[in-house]
Amino acid sequence: MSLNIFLQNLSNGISLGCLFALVAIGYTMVYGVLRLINFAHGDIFMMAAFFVFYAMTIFSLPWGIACLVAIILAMVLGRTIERVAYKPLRNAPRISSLCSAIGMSFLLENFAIVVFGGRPKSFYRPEFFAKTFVLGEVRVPGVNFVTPIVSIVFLLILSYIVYRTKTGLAMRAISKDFDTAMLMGINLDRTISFTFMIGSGLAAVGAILWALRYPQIWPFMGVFPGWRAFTAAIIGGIGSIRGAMVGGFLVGLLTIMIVAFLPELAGYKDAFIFVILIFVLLFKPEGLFGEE
Amino acid sequence: MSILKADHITIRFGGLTAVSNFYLNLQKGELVGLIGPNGAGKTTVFNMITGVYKPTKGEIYFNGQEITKKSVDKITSLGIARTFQNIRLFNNLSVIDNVMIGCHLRIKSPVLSAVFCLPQYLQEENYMREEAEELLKEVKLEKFKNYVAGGLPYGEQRKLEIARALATRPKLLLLDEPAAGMNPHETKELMTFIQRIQEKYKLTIILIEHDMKVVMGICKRILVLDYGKTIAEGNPEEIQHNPEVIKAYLGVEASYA
Amino acid sequence: MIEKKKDFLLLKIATILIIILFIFVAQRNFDTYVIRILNLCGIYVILGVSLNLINGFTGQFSLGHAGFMAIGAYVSALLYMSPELKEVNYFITPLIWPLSVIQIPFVFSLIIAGLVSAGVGFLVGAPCLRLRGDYLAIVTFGFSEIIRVLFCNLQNITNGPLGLKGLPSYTNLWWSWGIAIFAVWFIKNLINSSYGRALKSIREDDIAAEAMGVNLFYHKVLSFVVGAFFAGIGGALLGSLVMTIDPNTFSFFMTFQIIIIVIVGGLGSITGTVIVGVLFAVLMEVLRSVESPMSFFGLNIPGIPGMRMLIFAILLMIVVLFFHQGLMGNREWSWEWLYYKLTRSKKEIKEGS
Amino acid sequence: MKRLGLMVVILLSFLLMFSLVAGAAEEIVIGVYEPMTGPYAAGGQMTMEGVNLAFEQQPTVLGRPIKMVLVDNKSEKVEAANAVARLIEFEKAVAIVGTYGSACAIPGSEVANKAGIPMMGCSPTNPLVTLGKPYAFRACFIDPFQGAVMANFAVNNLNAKTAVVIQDIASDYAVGLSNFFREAFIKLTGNPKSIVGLISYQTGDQDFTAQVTYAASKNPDVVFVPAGSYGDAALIIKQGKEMGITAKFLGGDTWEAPEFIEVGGEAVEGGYFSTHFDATAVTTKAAEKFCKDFEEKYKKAPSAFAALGFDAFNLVVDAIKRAGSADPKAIRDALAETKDYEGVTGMITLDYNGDATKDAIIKTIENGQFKYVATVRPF
Repeated sequence: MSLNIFLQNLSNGISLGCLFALVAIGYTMVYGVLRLINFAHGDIFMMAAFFVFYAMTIFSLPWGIACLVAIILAMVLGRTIERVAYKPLRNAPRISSLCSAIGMSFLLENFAIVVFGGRPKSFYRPEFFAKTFVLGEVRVPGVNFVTPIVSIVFLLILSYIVYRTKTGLAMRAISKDFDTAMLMGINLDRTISFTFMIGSGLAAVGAILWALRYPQIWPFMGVFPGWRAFTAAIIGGIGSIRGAMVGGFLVGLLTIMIVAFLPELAGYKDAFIFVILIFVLLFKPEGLFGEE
Repeated sequence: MSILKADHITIRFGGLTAVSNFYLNLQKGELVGLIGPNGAGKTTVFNMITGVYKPTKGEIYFNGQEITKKSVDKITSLGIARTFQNIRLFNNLSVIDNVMIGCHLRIKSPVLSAVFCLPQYLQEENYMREEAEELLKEVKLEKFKNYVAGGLPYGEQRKLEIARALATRPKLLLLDEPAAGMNPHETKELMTFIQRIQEKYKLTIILIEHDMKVVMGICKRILVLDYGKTIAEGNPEEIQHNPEVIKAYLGVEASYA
Repeated sequence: MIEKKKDFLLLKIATILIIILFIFVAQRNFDTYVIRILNLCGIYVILGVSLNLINGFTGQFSLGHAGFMAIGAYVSALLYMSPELKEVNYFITPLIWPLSVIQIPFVFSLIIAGLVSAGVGFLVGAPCLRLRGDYLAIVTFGFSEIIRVLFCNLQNITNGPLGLKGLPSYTNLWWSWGIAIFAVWFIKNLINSSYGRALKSIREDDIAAEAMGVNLFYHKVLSFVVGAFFAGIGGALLGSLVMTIDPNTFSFFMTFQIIIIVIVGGLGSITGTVIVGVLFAVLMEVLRSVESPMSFFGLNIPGIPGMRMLIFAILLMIVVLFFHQGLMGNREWSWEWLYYKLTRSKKEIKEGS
Repeated sequence: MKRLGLMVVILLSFLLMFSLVAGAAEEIVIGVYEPMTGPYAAGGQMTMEGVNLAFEQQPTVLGRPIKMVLVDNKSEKVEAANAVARLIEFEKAVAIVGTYGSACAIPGSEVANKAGIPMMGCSPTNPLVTLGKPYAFRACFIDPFQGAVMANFAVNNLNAKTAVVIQDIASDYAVGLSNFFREAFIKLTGNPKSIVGLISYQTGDQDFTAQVTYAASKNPDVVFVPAGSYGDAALIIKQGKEMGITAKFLGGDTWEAPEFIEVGGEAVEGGYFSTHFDATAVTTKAAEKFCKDFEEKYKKAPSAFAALGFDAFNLVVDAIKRAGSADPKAIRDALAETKDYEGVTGMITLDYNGDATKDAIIKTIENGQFKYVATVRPF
């Protein structure tokens, strides 16, 4: 394989990895606080893309504002899901909330089918994102410049929130010890809601970037990125933001590189990723960056 | 004859040495008390003896056989049973099922024989049930046998946990704060109960307890742990007057003040 | 007391006889549509009960059922298909020898399917079962996806995404209900035995269970292997019922449907699983009418595609949120239970039977 | 216990509400099963436009009203088999029309064939839909023909010497078509190495950059993309153009959907695909009328799937007429004898397998519109 093809794949992989990372952070945050796999996360991702679509087509909002509205709506949606589907089960066995999460995902997908229709829709791309830039022999679509920058900016903001603010302290406290945190007078409901809102907001950002890169939206669009991102979160070490970031990169790069280096085995790509996941879990169950 | 020998066992979690150089040579039929302030490492010692934690250093021998690296269920089947500090019953199962699970490790019939209700299994099952009922009678819980275990009052749960442990037919019984949360009357009952079962089942017992009345009342030998180290060992009389022990306990009390 | 027990035994035999009579009548007189739904009921019961053994009774959250079903369906189909049929199917990439020439009777292919699936259950379970809770869920999900991807790619064995078509339809009510009754009976006896109590103790508190001498590894693998065995047979029956299988039939959605059955019925209740398994197959069909245009009190409502699954999702959420334990919790129905209900002697709390 | 009771009441009321199905006597029931939801929803919906139009124009046959019953198969196999069984046994359909997507049509045809009810497929192109099933027919051509048509077009019209195939490894349609194309391409070029690359992806993937980078590195004359869903095809071509593929993209009949152009945008311009019908290149009078009526009803030009739906429904009605009875066996026999039926997608003759022998049409995309290129006669 020549160098420029390698660089081309690398650039594609990084862009995909950033997208996974943004979604993975949402999983990891919710898991950190509630010890819950938020199966509905991928569907919030999907809903966010539709919010943008309908904000533009029905309310004819300009693109930028539509995105902002979608992010806010996704945050509200995330918070609502938490209130409706997870909060009542907080003291029930873990398995109940896992079921609730699966049910919520199922509900959102079917809601989308009924309301939005099952046919894929095209997603609007502003001029800059649609353009392809040629650097040497490597071709980079506009979105691929934006994605890493947006990811890093949000990661910095998030790190600031988690490690420098009071709410962040509360989040970390809850993830360390739920009961003690409650005894220490941390406002549990508010912190959990906040976590869900941030996670969902990031999913929305991820969804917008995703739809810009792959401008096709439909009710099941969240399923695959959701699972990949979740895999990424686990490989990185669920509960760790840094882990989710690294995991996302890893899964994104792997997805591309397996196809690039072993084209005959391209069909097995998903199996490779799950095998890696299983090995990570068996030999380092806390993930690459997780705490014991 | 020595039944259990913990030969200078040490365990570290990360940088923290939870128990260091713990030595215990237990004779058959003894009833030993293990005391010490909170966090002294008493339960950790239990966890090492029962195989939950593997000691970083040192070996444990049971009846002369090394059990340091053996798995929890294997150690139980060799004859060490325990109760837990924060009761761990199978809450949604009936009282008698709880006890019968303790009998399970002796089952000889294979799975399919159980599923197809072959006579060999049915006989074993009947025998297990009889044994469990016997044990429940022993702890005076026979009238609750079909109740859900989680619904029992606290004191009864403690007793049930002991009955469940006895169902494994242990030679060595580890009791982790059996009197916690009991009123003085119940505590007294418990003391006679422990002595009775020890005699009846020819048990050797190690007891972790905060209630000094219990420890001093029934233990012939007491070990005192503080910060993972054995700071004193002796009969109740000696322990009561040991300056180290008084310091350890006063130190703790002082911090509460 | 002994007298009563005998009565129950008679009742039980009577129930089974009635079911056999029902199957006999149904298989002869009912139309194929109803028989098809009844077959699905039986298959869902097999799948639900086997998943409940793993998820409900042993407390190991497995998301890998579709994988076991896929193995069962393919193994049996490859064994009972005639060599000519195989040749027609594998028109792109030929099937490897000796599979291409083998043909054995359906019943043996079912047993082998179950055994192979159980074997894979062991291979998957053995290393993975030391993981707890969510991690196990993810690993088993990963496993079933790996199976799906492998089956898509291994064209000389599975025919890839083209799947196997025109399978002879051996599945009838005798098979599906017979095996369903066997599965229910088998798993009921298992969980009421000493081994079953050990499984439940793992669900309740694995640390305490281990301390009571329960070999966690052995018992978890046991539940996994038995669950996989019946899942494999269920998958084989489903394949022969639908008459065509391909890897995508056994996607996560399949597992998901079975999980719904188990959760709604109550984790840890065989009765619940049986009721909901049957209800699920029936409701899926009955609710079809939501999607066709209908007139309701003079109001014309156009059919909305997808409405059925939405209603299903809403029902599921209602059950999860308001009936935490599912419909039956961990209660079981039995003649004894009925007897106590009727005689109103509630002095004893029954658990199991 | 109370809760259990409440739950039962809720369920029962659901059952009651939705089981109010009334039927009138003397109706001839034609059952339709199509994917109205799930990944093939677009195809199913397009097909239904044609079926509905045909039904509107011919609501009666043999002096009896036709009752058309549509059942959603959710783009799933088990559902498809159930749907057909329901149509036959519950709705008492005498003939079945459907479905888009071979994956669903195969289990459907198994059930119909076993029950002895004729089934007329609209657009399932996999050979196995009708193979060995006397009661299964279809109004469209089959994949070996389609694959050969595109290979032929690539070699003869585009002078292609080399090709790369990007296939969906989880789609039976894609793997089948990919295989037929490759076989035909190698035969036509006479060079066993003329397929310079074959690379797979999985249904559900949205990032194809690695696949197209691979394709670009092989520098082929054409890239064949037999995607199971037009969305995948549009994204592949889009990403392919971004990664610098200059070769022509070719595909199969799934491409024809308005969303393909919407999603693909400028990237899909100049791609070629085979399909069943084109409104601007109609060959029969029936087709002209169909285009007019369709435009009147839906305010847009008919798609190939609508045309096939229209034809499939009418073929069944025509067979009922010729049979002079609504007996499924008679309908089957009449269908099997269909010869030179003037359908909107061309003259239709059903061969001994029950497959339609007819022209394929090649279209391209120009200025955001599908444009007719050529008609290929069956060889």
